[in-house]
Amino acid sequence: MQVNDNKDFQPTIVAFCCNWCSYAGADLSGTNRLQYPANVKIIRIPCSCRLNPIFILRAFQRGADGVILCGCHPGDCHYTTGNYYARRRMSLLFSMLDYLGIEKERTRVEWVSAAEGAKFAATMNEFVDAVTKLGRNHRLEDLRCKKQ
Amino acid sequence: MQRIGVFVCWCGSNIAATVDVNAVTETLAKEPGVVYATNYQYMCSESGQNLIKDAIRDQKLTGVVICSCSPRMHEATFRKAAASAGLNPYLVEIANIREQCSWIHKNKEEATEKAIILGRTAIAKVQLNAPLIAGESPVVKRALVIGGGIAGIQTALDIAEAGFEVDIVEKKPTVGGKMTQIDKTFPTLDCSACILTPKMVEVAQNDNIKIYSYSEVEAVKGFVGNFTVSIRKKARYVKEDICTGCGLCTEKCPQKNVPNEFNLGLDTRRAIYIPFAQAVPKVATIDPNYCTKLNTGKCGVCEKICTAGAIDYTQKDEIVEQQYGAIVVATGYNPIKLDNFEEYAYSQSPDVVTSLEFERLMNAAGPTGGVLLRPSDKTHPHTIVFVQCVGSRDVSGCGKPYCSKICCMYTAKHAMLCREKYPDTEVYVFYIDVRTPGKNFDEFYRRAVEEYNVHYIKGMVGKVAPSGGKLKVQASDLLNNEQLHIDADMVVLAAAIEPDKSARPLATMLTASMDTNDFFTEAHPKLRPVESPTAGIYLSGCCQGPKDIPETVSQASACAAKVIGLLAKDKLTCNPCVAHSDELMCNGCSSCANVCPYGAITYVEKEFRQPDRTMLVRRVASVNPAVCQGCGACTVACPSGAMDLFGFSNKQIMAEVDAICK
Amino acid sequence: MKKMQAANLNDFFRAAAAAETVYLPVDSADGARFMKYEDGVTLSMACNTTRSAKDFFFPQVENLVDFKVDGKKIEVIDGREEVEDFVIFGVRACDLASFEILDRVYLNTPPVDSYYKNRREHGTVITLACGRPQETCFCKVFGIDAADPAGDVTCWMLGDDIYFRANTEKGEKLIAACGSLLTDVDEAPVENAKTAIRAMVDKLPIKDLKLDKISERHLLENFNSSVWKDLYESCIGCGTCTFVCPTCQCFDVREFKTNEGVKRFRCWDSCMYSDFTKMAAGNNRLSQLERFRQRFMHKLVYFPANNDGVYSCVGCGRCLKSCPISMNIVKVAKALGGEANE
Amino acid sequence: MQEAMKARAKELLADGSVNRVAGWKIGEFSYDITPAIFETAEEIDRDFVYDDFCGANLSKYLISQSRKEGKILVFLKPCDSYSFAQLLKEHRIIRENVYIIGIECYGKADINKIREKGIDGVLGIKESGSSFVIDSIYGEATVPKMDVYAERCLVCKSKKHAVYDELIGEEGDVVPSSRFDKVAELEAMTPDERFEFWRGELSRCIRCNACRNVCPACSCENCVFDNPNSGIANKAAADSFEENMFHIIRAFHVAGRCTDCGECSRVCPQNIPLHLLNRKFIKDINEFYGEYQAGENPDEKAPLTNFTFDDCEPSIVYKRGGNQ
Repeated sequence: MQVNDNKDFQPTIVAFCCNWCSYAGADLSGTNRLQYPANVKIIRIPCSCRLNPIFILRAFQRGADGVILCGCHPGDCHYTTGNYYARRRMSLLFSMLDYLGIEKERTRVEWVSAAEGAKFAATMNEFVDAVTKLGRNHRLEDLRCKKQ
Repeated sequence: MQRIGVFVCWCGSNIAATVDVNAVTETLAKEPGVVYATNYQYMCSESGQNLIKDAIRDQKLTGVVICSCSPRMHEATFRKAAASAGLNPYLVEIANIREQCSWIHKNKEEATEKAIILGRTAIAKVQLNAPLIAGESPVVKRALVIGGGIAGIQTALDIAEAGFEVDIVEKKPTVGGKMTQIDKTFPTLDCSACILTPKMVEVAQNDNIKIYSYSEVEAVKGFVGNFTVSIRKKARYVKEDICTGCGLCTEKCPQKNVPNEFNLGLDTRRAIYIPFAQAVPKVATIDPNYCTKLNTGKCGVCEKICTAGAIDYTQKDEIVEQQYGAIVVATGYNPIKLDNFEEYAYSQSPDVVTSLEFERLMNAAGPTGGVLLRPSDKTHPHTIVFVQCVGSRDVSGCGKPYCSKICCMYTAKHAMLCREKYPDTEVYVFYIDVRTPGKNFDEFYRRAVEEYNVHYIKGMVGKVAPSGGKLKVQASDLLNNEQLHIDADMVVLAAAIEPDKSARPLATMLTASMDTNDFFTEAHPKLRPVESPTAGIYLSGCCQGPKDIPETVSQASACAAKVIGLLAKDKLTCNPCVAHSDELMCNGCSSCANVCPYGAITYVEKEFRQPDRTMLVRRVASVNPAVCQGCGACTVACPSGAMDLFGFSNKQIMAEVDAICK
Repeated sequence: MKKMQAANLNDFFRAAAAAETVYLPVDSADGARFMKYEDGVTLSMACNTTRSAKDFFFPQVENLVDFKVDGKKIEVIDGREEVEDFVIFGVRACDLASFEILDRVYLNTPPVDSYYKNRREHGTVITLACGRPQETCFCKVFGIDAADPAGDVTCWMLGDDIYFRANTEKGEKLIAACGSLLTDVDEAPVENAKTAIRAMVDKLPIKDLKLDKISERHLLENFNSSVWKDLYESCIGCGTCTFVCPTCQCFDVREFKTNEGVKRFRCWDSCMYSDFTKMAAGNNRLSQLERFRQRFMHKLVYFPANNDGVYSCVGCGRCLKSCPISMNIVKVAKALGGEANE
Repeated sequence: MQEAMKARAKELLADGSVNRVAGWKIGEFSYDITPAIFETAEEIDRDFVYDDFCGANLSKYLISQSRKEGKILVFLKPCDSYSFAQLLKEHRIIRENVYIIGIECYGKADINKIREKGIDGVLGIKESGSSFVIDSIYGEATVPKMDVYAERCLVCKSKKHAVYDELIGEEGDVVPSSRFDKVAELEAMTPDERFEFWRGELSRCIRCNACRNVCPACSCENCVFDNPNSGIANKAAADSFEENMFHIIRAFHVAGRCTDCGECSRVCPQNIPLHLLNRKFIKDINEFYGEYQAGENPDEKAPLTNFTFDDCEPSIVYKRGGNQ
């Protein structure tokens, strides 16, 4: 596994958060002034089951170095079952990406409730660290999208 | 051409202290499509909102981006403002630069850069926003209450009082539920029947209420405001409208040895029966499992003696279909089966009883006429041991992990009543904790200990062994750290309560969610405790979690208030951010319907003009926007990309991704 | 005519590669394919490459122009790749013929395609006479001589020796650059070889494919023939035949949104695709039958009608080998010619 | 076998039970067999063939054929019948309009494997016991059948039909298969090795769409990769990313629906082992959620439209060993 030695590397991280739990959890970590790196940008989706694998690949294509999905804890989905589908889809997708030799640490799913502001911040800190260590995403990049 | 306005909020210093709002405004002003950008101290204030409204009118904006606090905070506010200025409210997007930017970053440069990216992302999205118009669907002004216990009765009465029609479906021959079996109620010790039966009568007499007793819900179709429910009226072999409830048949029926479920099998009834004197409707029912006539064709005693001519052995189950605007689940609870708790010898000795059985043994209308006698030898017990938490708070897997909530109080009640009626009785209560968090509850418990000298012992009963007419109880006293051996005459087990078995299949029919213990889940545990996440389904009583009577009644009334609120509307406004299927792309493969938690997707055979101008009939998906809640599960299940979600379309999300990764 | 020992082939490539990039057929998982010469790369002995040689002049994807967007400003940048001189070694007679067909489309008739022209001018083609024709080869049907292809340089591999003949100035230059490896020889062995190759070609099973009933003269008859209905049904509408075809020349112009603007590029298109030449008003060929017919009518009727009778097929046989359902131009031609499949 | 099939087809045509027959049509060189629709007994007598080269899966043709006037007879090999059953489950085929004759299959030959053996210029192939006798421009050769059977046949998963109306030949059983061995082998590599492997394979893709268009699971009216509104439409892989994107998303879209018929790899003109992507999903589904064979059970929910409360978490991917 390649390890990044560029200390100035700032990864781009896309976080997909479900509207009901994780987006609220992210808000809570803001309300509690819990810090996490500015590399993380959140996209609000209604439910974790709205996340199409295409969006993840799209993010990598456009220059993301890591993509994380946050949703309600299994059993707590606002739509009752959405996160169960998301869980299966992501398990299979991540396994496939790993199979293709794409660093598995670049993708992640974490269940964050609306009350878990601290968990949200901690998760983001960890994830940014992990992706920073990996360095820039080269295996799923689209050279046409890279800054020249 | 897009004309987008960008409004950056300072939120006093909440945003402005960490984000350079001027830099954000200037940078975003240069974005393609942006024609107007400004910032203001408090965008959500009236003057802030006016700023937005004026810009919408003056600049002829086609989209608005507000860089401010979380959309969870003020999205509705800003949408309303836009709408009042004539812009479709769904053409407003919020960039969350407070909770997700200024509040989590300290470095101003970093936070400003991020705010710009978040703003740009919102601009990218808003360019693809479509004006959405919330649809409307009519409301059928009639409610269905499933379960006719105190929860269902209270909900039905409250709804009926407000002038709406309500149907109660009760699977037993009478309404009333568990409360009819209870003797006295804590902490006031008033007679359960005395407070319940008037309500049962009220239900029967209310013109707005129709009772389907001895009936069950068979199928549920439709959605909030417009459910179609099939109700199976089970054949009771007695014409309900003719039977006068005189009870003659229930005395003359030769089949005498039917276990009486009302007394939990502690005595018997006839094959034709009225569960108890105050039953509503007061109509006889023939138990088809025991009736000689139905099983062998011989007998017919009841028919002969019935002067009203109400008996009809040929009756069949009947299916009634009815429309409802709202459905209330009030399916209640049952004590758990005690098969997993052999150590208490429940199946070995008739003198080991559950608390509910004990209620019947204490009840004047019970099998012993209210005199406390041991079931085995009908003698008066002198030593009674109560065991708490039998199957409650049990994480071993044998019982239930939750607290059944009512046991502490009814055990105190039982203990107290024993001591009051029979002061020569020694009463022991073994407990893990005594939980009394209710009005006058702790006082009640203290009275049991202090005034009535009930022996409360913290500790568990290890074993109950029947021996020579006695029950040898081995227990530990944790506070005194000693082993106790008590020769008891009776042991009363506070069995955990669990949701009725009919709840799980019902939840499937209703597409309502349940937790792992089969309690219905509420839409929000704190803020929407009487609604199911599925729109139009409401929760009343113990189907949602263990409750005592006052709590059940207050929840039932709260539930009624919610139902009344729904039925008071003529039309429902639907969430316009719902899924929609592009029929030309759709394959009709059913993947979407298979993941839809609401049953919002149906299939239609439709004729299409093919590219080669021939016509072809194809099966395609169609989303009912009134049912769809907009989760988006279908959009990903759909391989052809025919399914998309308004407000969170594939293109919008991809535009956001692009903007972030730029 | 010059000669070199086959054993020295590597030295020849190395010498040529010193001046410009050299491509040659190399064995790989997908059969032979053109690869850049590097140390250790060896020439494939396969009859031909899986993909055609047209990629060198008409690549699958070619950048046309970039639009750089900065705020509300748009800058237009020529996105064309600067092509350097290169050599393709081992082009067979059929593929060489395909270059002539592509030239007719992109060079010889205005407007000249400057992207194609640029690549064509920088390329030097070394052809290789066929040694082991396959059952799928039918170049002879189109008057192509597998034994003596032209190109800038022509090569023959005869046992341990390779013979070189420069045909053009470009070719002369290349041969001169590798002069030390080559010796002057007489043409007789090559003439013998040619005769042998031609004899071999004469034994091929579909060398006698009849095309006389398929022509501009029979246009309506061909177009309205009932055979299309029978043949098209098995077609799955993929682009395999078009993409392996050395003469298929259709492309689509597409745009890709980059992080900085828009990249406009062209890429191969297939007339078998349902969205081929789709316009605002829709498609001009609506059914797979029409699309299927178009491909073969174009190759065998329309193209020759507009190009002095030259068919837009060179008989390389790639589509015969790669069609997922084994439907191909030979089966179509036979059906149209009234000759049933044996 | 072939004669029995022809006779039965003609019988069903004659008595009006069906008005068309989907089968295989003889080619130029005995290996280049084309799926075809036969309408008359004469056509069947002249062109119908069933032999070791009839690898093409006919089930996908039924999507359009079953919507036409009249009933069609189709011959389905065991593996084809799974594709058919899966299409049926997805409401893509009108069952009433199809008469299925299940036919036995002991493996189909792969012409590329014959060519890989150095046998080229193939003119004709004849069966001789357990071998093929190959007549070519460059002489005659004999090869054992097993040596040139397609990979998918060597790891055949079932000789039993998922659906049929009648059978010709014997019905077999679901058989143990080693089809996941290669996937496991790849899983055991390091991520770098896997990346190199797949880059080498997928970089050859020419986006001819043969895999997609032949795939019975890829039955979309309009593929997302052709739909300009999908945001991911493309005609050519202009960048290595797009090669990955196309194949990952295609595999994902057929995950839980792919019956592993192997047509994708059979038709790939670039010899990309595309089945290894689909098999990875099948293997994962089996390991994560229990054995599942698409097309086998019409009432079973597909793994991606199903769940259990205690499904594994996506983090299982980090925990799995053998690849650090």
